[in-house]
Amino acid sequence: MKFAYYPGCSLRGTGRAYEESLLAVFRALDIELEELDDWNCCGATTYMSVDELTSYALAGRNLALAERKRQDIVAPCAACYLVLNKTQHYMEDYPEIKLTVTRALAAIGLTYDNHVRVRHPLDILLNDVGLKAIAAKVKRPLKGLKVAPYYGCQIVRPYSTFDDQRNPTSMDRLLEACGAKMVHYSLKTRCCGGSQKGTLPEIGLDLIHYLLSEAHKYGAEAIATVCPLCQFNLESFQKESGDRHHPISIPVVYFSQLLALALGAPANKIGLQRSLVPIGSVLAEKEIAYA
Amino acid sequence: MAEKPKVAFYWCASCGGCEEAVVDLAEAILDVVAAVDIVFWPVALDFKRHDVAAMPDGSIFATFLNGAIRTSEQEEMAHLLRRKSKALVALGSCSHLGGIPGLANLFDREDIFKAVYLESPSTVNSEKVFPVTRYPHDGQSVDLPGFHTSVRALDQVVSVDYYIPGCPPTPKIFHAAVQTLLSGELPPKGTVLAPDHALCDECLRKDTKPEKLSITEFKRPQQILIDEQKCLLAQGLLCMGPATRAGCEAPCVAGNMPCTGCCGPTSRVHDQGAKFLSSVASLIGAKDEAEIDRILDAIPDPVGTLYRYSLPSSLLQRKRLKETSPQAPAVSSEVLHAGH
Amino acid sequence: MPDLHTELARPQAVFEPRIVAFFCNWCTYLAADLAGTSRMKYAPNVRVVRLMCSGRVDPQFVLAAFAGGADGVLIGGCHPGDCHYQEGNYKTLRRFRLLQRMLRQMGIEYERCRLEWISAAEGDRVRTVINDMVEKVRVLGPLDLKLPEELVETILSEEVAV
Amino acid sequence: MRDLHGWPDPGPIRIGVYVCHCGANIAGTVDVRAISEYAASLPGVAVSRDYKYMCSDPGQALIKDDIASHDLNRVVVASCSPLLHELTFRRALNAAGINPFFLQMVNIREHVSWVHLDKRAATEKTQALIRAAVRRVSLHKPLQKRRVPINPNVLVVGGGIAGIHAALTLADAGKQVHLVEREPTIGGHMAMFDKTFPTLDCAACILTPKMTAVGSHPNIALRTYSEVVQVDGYIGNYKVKIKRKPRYIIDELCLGCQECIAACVYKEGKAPDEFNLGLSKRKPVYLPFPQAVPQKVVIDPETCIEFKSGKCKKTCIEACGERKAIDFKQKETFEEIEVGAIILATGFKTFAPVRNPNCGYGRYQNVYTSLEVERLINASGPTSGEVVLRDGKRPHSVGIIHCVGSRDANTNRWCSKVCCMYSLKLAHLVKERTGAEVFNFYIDMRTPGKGYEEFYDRLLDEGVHFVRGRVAEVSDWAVHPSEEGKLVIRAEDTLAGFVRRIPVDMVILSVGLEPQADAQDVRRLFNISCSSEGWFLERHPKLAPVSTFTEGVFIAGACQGPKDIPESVAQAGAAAAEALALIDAQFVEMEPYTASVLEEECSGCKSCIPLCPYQAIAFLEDKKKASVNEVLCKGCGTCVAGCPSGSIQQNFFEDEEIFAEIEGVLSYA
Repeated sequence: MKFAYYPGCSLRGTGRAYEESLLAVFRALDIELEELDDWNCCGATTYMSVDELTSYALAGRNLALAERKRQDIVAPCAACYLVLNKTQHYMEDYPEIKLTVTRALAAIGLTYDNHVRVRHPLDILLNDVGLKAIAAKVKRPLKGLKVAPYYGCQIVRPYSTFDDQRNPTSMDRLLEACGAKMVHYSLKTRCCGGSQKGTLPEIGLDLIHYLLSEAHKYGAEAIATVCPLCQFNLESFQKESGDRHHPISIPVVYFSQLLALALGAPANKIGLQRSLVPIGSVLAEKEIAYA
Repeated sequence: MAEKPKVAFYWCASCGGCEEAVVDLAEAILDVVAAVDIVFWPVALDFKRHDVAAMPDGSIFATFLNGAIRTSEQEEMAHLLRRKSKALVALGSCSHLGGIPGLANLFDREDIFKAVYLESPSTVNSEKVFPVTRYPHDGQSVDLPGFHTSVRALDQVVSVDYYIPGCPPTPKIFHAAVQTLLSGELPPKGTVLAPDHALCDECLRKDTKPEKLSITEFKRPQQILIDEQKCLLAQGLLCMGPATRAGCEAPCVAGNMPCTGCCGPTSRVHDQGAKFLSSVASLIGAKDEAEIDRILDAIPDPVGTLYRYSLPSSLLQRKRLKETSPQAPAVSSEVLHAGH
Repeated sequence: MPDLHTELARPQAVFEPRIVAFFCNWCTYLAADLAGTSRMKYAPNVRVVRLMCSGRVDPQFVLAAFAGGADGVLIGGCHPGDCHYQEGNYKTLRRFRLLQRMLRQMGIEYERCRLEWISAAEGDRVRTVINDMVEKVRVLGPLDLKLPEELVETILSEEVAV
Repeated sequence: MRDLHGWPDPGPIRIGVYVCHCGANIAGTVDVRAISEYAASLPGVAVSRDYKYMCSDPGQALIKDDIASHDLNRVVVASCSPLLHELTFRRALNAAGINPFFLQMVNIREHVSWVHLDKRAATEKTQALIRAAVRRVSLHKPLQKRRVPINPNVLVVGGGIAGIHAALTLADAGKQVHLVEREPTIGGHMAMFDKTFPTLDCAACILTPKMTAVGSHPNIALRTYSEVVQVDGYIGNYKVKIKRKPRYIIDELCLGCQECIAACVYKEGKAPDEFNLGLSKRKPVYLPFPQAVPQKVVIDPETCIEFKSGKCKKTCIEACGERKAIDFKQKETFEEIEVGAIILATGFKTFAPVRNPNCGYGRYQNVYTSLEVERLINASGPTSGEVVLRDGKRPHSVGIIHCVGSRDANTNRWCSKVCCMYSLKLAHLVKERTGAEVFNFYIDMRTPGKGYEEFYDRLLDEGVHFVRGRVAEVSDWAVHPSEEGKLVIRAEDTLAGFVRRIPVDMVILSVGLEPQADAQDVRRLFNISCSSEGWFLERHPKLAPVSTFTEGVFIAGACQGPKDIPESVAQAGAAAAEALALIDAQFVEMEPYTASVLEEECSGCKSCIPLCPYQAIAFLEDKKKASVNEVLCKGCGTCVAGCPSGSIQQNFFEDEEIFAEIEGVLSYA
């Protein structure tokens, strides 16, 4: 298995731990990733809200680069994943968008013919690798660690390519295969606040609090995320939302950190040492070695 | 003694086998020769075109013309002989259907010239000389036969009274046809002088064909050891017998080779190839496209197989000419606005 | 790159393809009726010949249509497994696959001859398929089969050596 | 050749062409006058007219008069689809003394005027179609329909209320009816209901007598726990193979005393009770419900110890004693019957709400489907009619969510038609039994029907709450302390204009109706069509609602689309009447579109023989020729297209007729 790896900006910034742990997981499962040479911004957030067409052209360039290499793209960041997917759909559905993007690409000597599949790591792990193969490689079972899976909005909506839109379960199944116990709560696709924390801080903090308190209420010892922004919101603003409502402290990690841990990666190689809410004590309590 | 009926033989685009077939009548030819007066037969007797031109119109009882029509000379001779003859008989597959030369209709004229005068390994033509219809020489001009775009069967050039099928017609077919013509009880114009049912009827292997044939693999004669008793189609060979007019008594099958369809279709069929295609494809033992395609891959040249003798007289007559392909197509507004 | 909008603005005589359709009585013909009763609008380029089953489509009919001036031929039958006569459509499929190969050799593009499974309930599919086929054939342009007779004179007059 | 007695030699072709306006339906888009003038110019056309409604009596009279006065021998009618009026015009020809098959119809409504906007293009297309028909009809030969006798017995498939009603109607009319039901008892969904809307009469009270009548009717052969596995033949003469699944009870010997159930080694139920939708348990030997018909128990081999280990004490056999009605060795059996007509009343299934995860079904235990609540309310149900939560407590507040699996782009787009009314019924019953606050969340209230709107009014008076808005989700996420421990229904109240969160104890999902899971298999079995949603397709939505495109096969009840009880019964009656009309005619006329081998010309190559799915082509060993059995031939024409020497022809679809049509449609102005 070999894919073109598209890290995007977050995985080289706040989401560094996501990259570190994901690469460790893929290495452990013999999936080859080759970073897309000369990739550019995926076109998410600012571009998408200000000038959609430019955003499609930016995403189109990344797709074209992958198509030239005849590789499918792995896009771990939920925002990248959505924009790349959306661009493909829009190019199919709206001829004039296709025309604009094609023209823009032609200007830099690229073409795109919709042959690239944009894949999410969850999709690859579940459908290409399979639960059995993963379970077989688990070195450190998660011993019933109670995890609240949190999917956020972008990886299953509006395009549900590999999981149910309203009740996704791919992360649940992966982490269960590693021995974790999933906490069922009803907010696993509800809004994390997105960038509200910056614009309407009270609303952002409320939304963050709802998620934390529901996960906590059902006994979660950690929250697993798939998106750098979700992870950031849920981890960084625990104190602020706690001040506004009531304090809750719960480690918020990437699903890939838990997977990497189970597959034997040391905690300090997969970014756990940088967590704002450390998971160490929880792991110690479960007697899960993490060095 | 009453005057013997005058007959003529002529040879257009063909291999000459049909005239050979006339000779193959063996001693029976003596009866024929005794009964008729041959007035024109370039291959055997020294008559010239102007001899024919000098004859009164309609003075020849029957002209047996073999070969398809490719050149202007052949066309001219076909018109001339038509005018001079009471009955014009198309003799053999080429004249009847277009024949083997008719397969040239799979190519454009320019490609044929290029292949023959430039690209064939045995050709040296550094000056790139191509055939022409008029050649000026020493202040004079020589007219030469022109090469038509396509090969045509005789009846696509002039009206034909009767057809004697086969490549070549077997002596039996030819003899019976001549007897019919000489008998004075002439069949309706346009009749093919052979039975109007398919060859299986007279095939010796008919009884060995299973009632429920299902073909999962097509084979070519060189690929297998052919059972000498069993129906060839049942062995996966593309035997055209079911789609081919009878009369020849299946000598090819007797020689352990499949029928290739030289006698053409029955009177009820417009397109021999299409009919055989329909019949044989129906018998393919598969229901999904990929499997059907896999089975069909064993037929590398469908047109050459289905229309070996009948391409010019088939419904499409020839491969679509390159020149007729469209210039830049007009873009309709609907295409660009699709999806809204 | 030509500007799309000026391209569109220029009036052009649009080529209207001629398409003959053979629809089976039980599925595709009914679907076309349903498209009618549902007042769906589609291109007027297709003319339907009704047969009881797509299995009745003799390849001769397809060739006759092309030879007679059709730019495209559409065959409509019941979905695999749904044939009103159990298996007629499978025979159609087998013939069609071989016919396509033959047509290809004769210089007739795949898009000009189409086999579609359309059930009695799929009026909308009749519209989509017809519109799609009309547009595809429009892009291909006229089939313009010239019969050998039509071509004889034009060529001979030109060939004089110099 | 078929005997075509009485049809005179048509002589020179004289065609009449009739262009119908169909009011403005055709004339609005096609220039009918121009078409009529064009037709007059075609060779062989003796008279050409356009008229407002060709199918009307005066329209038909026009044709008949012209046939007499203009000596016509061929007729072309350009109007609607031949599937609608070909018969009408053939009758007109027949009445005027010419062979009805000298008619060709041109479909210029469904295929032209209704689907095209551009009048010029539509008119041009019509011209070509007319030309094709004129050329074709000139070649038509006189044909005669075949008369085939009809078997007077009828098969009814499905023993729900529709099947029951159809079977009784036919049986009362003296017909022998075979009723096949795949469950161990008849009764269908209706048997599961407690009350019926809007009258609130008890479902069992009105259904049970009919079920008993079926069980005891001398003209009804009831086969439960049985399925149709094969259908051959054609209208009037179907051969049907029925599989009888083993119930491990010898029907004839079982009295229905149920002693075996009491004696079973299991003292408590073991497997989920199907009839109670798993809300209770039943033993391996059981009677589906007390009023089951037939009153014969059934043994479930999946849970019976004897089947598992072979080491059961078999107390059931002891209890049965002398009757010896239990037979563990019973095998499935097959039986073939012959019938003339078939009525399909195979019903529906309810939408599985796990497909809509927002509703919380399967995640929250107090989310129920409406059908489950029907069982809870039913006095013979798992809770003896007590509406209680899983923990046995009575709910204080109940939310009923409408349109679950209906009117939803994500699942089913259609309106299931019965849910508004049954939701009102359940709201009433739940409130009556529990005194709970009941909230209905609806998109639109749809209550057309006798007494239905009045029932809605009554509920409004009873103080049931109605929130107009689609429910976004059901969750246990408590934002306010008042919501703790409750199910919170979140919906936009579109009348009030804000989003409501309503905490309740119990949620009832008003699940929609869907085609049966095996509807596609069943329709293939009976050679009929389904709509794109999967409902059985009727021949005409208005004029032939219980007929199908396969003659002799009728449909009734919810297999054709969502229906309530009165509608299902009405349809069942209609289907029975159609079947009676068919049978009582004693003979059926078959289209003469059969194929025949030209015996002289056939070479005996046998290519056609494998092409016929009906084994209608035989190889005559003596003559070494193929021959089509006209009775078995269904007229598809596949062998005709496949005959390599052109030696098979099909009536009304002869090669030359079709070539003429092709040439005609390709004529362009």
